[in-house]
Amino acid sequence: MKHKYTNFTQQEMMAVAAAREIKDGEIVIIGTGLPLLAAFLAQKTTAPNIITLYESGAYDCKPVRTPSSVVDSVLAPGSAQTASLLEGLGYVHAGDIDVGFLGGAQIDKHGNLNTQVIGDYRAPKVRFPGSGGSNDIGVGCKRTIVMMAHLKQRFPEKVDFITTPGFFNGGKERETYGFVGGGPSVVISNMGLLRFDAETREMYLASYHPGVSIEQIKENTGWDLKVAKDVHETEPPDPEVIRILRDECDPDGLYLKKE
Amino acid sequence: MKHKYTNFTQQEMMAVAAAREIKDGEIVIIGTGLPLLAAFLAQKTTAPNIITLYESGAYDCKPVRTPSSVVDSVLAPGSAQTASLLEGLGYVHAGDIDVGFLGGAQIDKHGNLNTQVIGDYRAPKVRFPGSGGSNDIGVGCKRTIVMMAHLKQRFPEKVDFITTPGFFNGGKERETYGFVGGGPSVVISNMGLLRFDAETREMYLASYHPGVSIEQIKENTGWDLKVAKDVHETEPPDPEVIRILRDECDPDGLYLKKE
Amino acid sequence: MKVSKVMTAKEAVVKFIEDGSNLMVGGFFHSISHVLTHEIIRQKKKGLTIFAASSNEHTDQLIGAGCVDRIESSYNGLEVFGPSYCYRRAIESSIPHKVEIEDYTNFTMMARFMAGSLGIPYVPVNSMKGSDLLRHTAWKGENKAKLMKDPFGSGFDHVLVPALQPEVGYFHVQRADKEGNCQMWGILGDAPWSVRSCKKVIVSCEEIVSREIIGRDPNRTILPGYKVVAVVEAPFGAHPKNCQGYYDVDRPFMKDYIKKSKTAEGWQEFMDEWVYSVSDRDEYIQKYINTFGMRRFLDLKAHDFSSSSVNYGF
Amino acid sequence: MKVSKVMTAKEAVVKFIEDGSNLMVGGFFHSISHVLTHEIIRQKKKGLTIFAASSNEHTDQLIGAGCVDRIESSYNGLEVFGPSYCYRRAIESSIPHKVEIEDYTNFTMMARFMAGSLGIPYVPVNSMKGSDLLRHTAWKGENKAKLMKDPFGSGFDHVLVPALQPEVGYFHVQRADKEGNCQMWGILGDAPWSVRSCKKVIVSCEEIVSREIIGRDPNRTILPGYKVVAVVEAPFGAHPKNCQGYYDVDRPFMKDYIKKSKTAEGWQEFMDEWVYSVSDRDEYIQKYINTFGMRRFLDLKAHDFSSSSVNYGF
Repeated sequence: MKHKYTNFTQQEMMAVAAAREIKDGEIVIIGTGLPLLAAFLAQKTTAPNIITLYESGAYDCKPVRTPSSVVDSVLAPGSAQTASLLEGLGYVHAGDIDVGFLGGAQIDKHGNLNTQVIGDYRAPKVRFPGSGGSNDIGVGCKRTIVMMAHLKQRFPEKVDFITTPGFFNGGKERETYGFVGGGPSVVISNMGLLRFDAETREMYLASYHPGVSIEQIKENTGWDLKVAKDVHETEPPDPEVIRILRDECDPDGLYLKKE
Repeated sequence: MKHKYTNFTQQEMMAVAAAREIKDGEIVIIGTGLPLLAAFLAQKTTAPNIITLYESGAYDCKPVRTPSSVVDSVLAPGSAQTASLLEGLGYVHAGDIDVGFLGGAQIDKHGNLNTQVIGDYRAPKVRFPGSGGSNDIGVGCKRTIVMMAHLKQRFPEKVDFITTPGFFNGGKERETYGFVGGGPSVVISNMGLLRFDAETREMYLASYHPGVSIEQIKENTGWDLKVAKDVHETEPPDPEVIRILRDECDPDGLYLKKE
Repeated sequence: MKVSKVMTAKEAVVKFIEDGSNLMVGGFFHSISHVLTHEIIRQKKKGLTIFAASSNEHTDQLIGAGCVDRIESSYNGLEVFGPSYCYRRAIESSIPHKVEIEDYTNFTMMARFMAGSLGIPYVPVNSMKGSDLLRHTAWKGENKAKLMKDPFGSGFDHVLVPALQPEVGYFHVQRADKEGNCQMWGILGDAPWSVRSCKKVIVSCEEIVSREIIGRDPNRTILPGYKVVAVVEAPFGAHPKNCQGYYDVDRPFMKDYIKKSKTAEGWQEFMDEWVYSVSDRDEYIQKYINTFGMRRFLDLKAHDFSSSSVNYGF
Repeated sequence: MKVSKVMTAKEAVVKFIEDGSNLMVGGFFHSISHVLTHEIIRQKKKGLTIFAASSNEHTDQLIGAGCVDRIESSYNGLEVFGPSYCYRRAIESSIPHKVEIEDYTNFTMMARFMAGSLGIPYVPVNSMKGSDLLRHTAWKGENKAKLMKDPFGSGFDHVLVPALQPEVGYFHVQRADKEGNCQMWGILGDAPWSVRSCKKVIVSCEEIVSREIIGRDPNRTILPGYKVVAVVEAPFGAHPKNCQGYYDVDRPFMKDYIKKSKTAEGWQEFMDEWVYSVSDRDEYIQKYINTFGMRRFLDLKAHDFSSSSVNYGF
C-alpha cells in the first residue's frame, strides 16, 4: 500500500511546503487551488487549530467537500460567521489576519507581484484579471506566502506592473508606507523555496525540491538568484502526508493533477 | 360618545399638527414620544403609505403595541429590515430619508437646535444628553419637523450651543455647507405653528393653536417674533382624529397625558 | 397597500437601463443575475460603464456583446474556471470594440460602495499605496485616487478613493417581496454594500414572497425596498452559478462556456444558443432540460441544510 | 479543539479590564451587559475612558461609582425614562468627581467604529459641520475632528473624524459559543461595528451554545471569535433592559432607578441594594424574585415570535 503515496508530484510538494509554513492557531485567508489544499493539510496534520477565512466573508469554515471557489455554497453552512466581502478583506485591512496566500503572473527579485498586464498598461500584450483581493492581502496580512510556477518570464528582475507590493526596491522601502502587513515571507515554486534577505529584502534560494538542481532554478529565474549558504534539499513529504493530501483534502481531484 | 373626543390637549394638538406635515409615501425617521404618535396618526389617516424608520436600524415597522423606545423589541418582528444604527442613520446621511423629527432644549430664530448645554460648554449650568442622532438627522433629512414646548428660555434669539444646525444666521448660509438635507420646515410648539421665511430664514408665526393668543406666543418667544400676514388659528383636530390618536395610536397612554 | 414593483426582466431592462448608464453589476462569483444580464444583451444596450468589485462570466458576456465601454472593478475572470476571454479580447485586440478599465482592488471597491451607501464622500485606505494601481489610470485621471498625508499625524500617507453611487444596479437574491425588500443568506459576497450604493436597483429573485414572510426574519433583509424599482421573479435566475439553498454551480456548463468563449466565433455560438435564441428565462430552463435532460436539471437542486429558528418575541 | 474562553464575570473583569483602560461599552439602549457593568463597579475600576455611540443607565452607574474619567459619545441619557443623573452631577457639580466628555453624533461615532473595524484611519462626513460640536473640544483638541476641503472637487468641506480602536470592549448578546463566536438578532443598535472595532472583547450572553448551533446559521454571527477574550454566560444579564427573544424591558424597575438616582443618596441606596450587596448575577436574580415575586419575574419573559427557517444547503 505505502509505495502508492511516495510518487509525489511538484504540485503536491508545493502544497506540502506551504502547509509547513502555517503555524498552529493562526488565522489564514485562503483562495482556491493549492493554498486551500495547503491550509486543509495543515489543519489535518501540524496545525489543527488554524482558522480559515475566505475573502467572501466566510470565517472558520467546515466544508463537507472540497470548495471549488471562495464563494462555493459549501463554505457557509457550518462556518462560524458568514459575513461579506467587506468584512472578509476588512479584517485583513485592519491587520487582524496572520497569513495570506498570493500568486500572480509575475514576481520579481523583491517580491512584488503582477496580476495586471504583460507589456504596456494602456495597450497590454496580455491582460490578466487584476488585483481582486491580492493587493489588500499583500498590504494587510501579517505575512504572505506566495505560490508560483517557476519560469524565467514569471520571475523577472522587475515586474511589468506592481499590483501587490512586496518589498518594492528592497531594503527598508516597504517600511516607509506604514502597512499593517509585513510582506511576503516565502515564495514556494514548483522548483524550490525562496526567502527574502532580512537586510536587502532580495529573494534567495533557501531549498530546492527533490529532483530539481540549483542550476535549473537559477536558469529559470530572471536575475542572478542568490543561494543560501545552508541551501539544501526541501524535505520530501512523508507518504502519509501525501495520502492525507490526496485522499482527504482533494478526494475528487479538483485541484491535484494525476501524474 | 363623540364629545368625549372634543377636549383635545395641547400635546394632542401638536401630534395632529405634526401628522399633517407628513405626505403620503414619504420615508420618515422617528423617535419616541409625540413624533411617533404623529407618524402613527398619519399612517392611520392621511398618509397610509409612509414608511417609518428608527435610528436603531428598524425599517418599515409594524409594531403590535406602541413602542416605548427606538430599540423597543416590538420594532423588529414584522419590520421589512432590521439592520443597525449605522444603517439607520447611514440612510439619513446619504440623503435618502424625506422627513426627520427633532426636538431639543433650545431652538433659536433661525432654527438652530441645542441639545447639549445651558451656559458655558466647559462648565455648564445644565448638561443635556447630547446630539444622539439629532445633528445627523438635521443635516441629512430632506426636511425636518421640530417639536418644542413654547417657553421664552427655550426660544432664545441665539442658542447657547448649536448641536444641530438649522439655518445658522439665516439667508443662504446653510447652503454654503453642501448638506444633503434642507433643514427645518416647521416648528410645532404647544402654542402654534412656526415656519421659516424663504429669504431670511427667520422663524415666523404661521398659526396659533385654538385657545392661544398671538400675544401669548410673542411673550413666550425670546426675540421679536414676526407674524405671517395670513396668520390664523390652527385647524382644530377632528374628534375622530383624536379618537384614533388616543385609542389606536396610544391606547396604553404611554405618551399622552390625560387632561 | 404600497405599490407593486413586480415586472418581467424585459420590462425592467426597458424601463430602467438606458444606453450609457452607470451600472452596478452585482454578484461576487455566485448568485449572479444571469436573467437580467441576458436581457440587457438581448436589448442591445450600449455604452455602459460597469461597476463591480469582481466580475465574472456575466460581465464577460456583456463585453462580448458590445454593451460595455468602461469598467471600474478589481477583477475580471472566472476564478478556477479560467480567464474572461471577451474581456481579454476587448482590451488586447479591441474585439468587438475597445473597453477601458479603471483598476482598483476588492477592498477599495467595497469601501467605495460602502461610502456611497452612507453618504461618505471618499475613504482613506492603505490598499493600492505604492503600487502601480495608484500610478496608472484609464479615464478618471486625478479622480481615480489621491495620496494624502494623514491629517491626524500618524506620519503616513493614505490612499483616498472616491465613493460610488451608480445610477442603477442589479443583482440576484433568494427572495424579495413586491415592494422590493430583498433577503439573502449564505455567502453574501459584494452584498449588501454594492447594491445599497445604487440610486435605483433592479432585483431578480428565486421567489417573490409576502411582506409577512420578510417580517418574520427582518435581519435577513440586505436591501430595504425604497431603493428598488423593479422586482423580477426568476427561478434558476443565477444559473450556471450557485444560489444558496436553491441550486449549486453547474460546473460542466461553466466549463463549456470557458471552452467556447476562447474564440469570438465559439463565444457567438454559445450566446446564440443560450441567450439570443431564447426570449426569456422560462425558455432558457426549458431549453436546458431539453438539451441535458431532466435528471441533470434536478441534480442541480440544493439539498437540505436548514437553519434553526430564533425567537424575535418580546 | 480550540481553547475555551468561558469564565465568570468576575474573572473576565479582573483579567481584562485595567484601571485607565480605553473601554468600549456596548449596547444601544437595549441588550446592555449589566452583568459586566455591575462587576466593573464592584471591582472599583478607576480612570476609564468610555467609548459608546449612546450611553444609558449602565454608563450612568459607572460614572456614579467613580469608575469613569472621560467619555467619547453622542448621547448620555435614559431616553423616555429621563436623564442620566449621575452624568449630570459629574459634569455640573463634579460628583463624585469631574468627568470630561468629548461630544460627537451617533452617526459619527458609528462611522468611527466602522473605520476602526476595517483599518480605515478616519472618515469624512457631513455631520457636525458648522455646529458647535466641531468648534468645541474637551481633551482631544485638534484630533477631535478636522474640517477639510473635498480633494475630489465638490467644492465643499467635510468633517474628518478619527477611527476608534478601543483596547477592550464588552457587550451582551443572545448566544455565543465557547470560542467567542457571537450571535445576535432582532434590534442590533450599535452592533456589529462598535464591538468589531475593539482589540479585545468580553461578551456576556444569555446562553453558551455549541459551535454546531453557530454553524447552523452563520449569517447571524456579528462578531467572529478571534476578537473575543472572555465568554460569560449570564441569563437575564441585560436586565432591566430588553433582550430580543428572551425578555422585555422592566419598566417599573427603570422608573425606580430614575427616581432614586435623582439624588446622590438615593442613587447610593439603589446601588447598595442591586449592585454592592449581591456578588454576582445569580444572586441578583434571586434577589429580584425575593423582592418582586416570581410572577413579575416570569412576566418579563418574551413570548414566541419564531423566525422561519431558511435553507443553507447546496
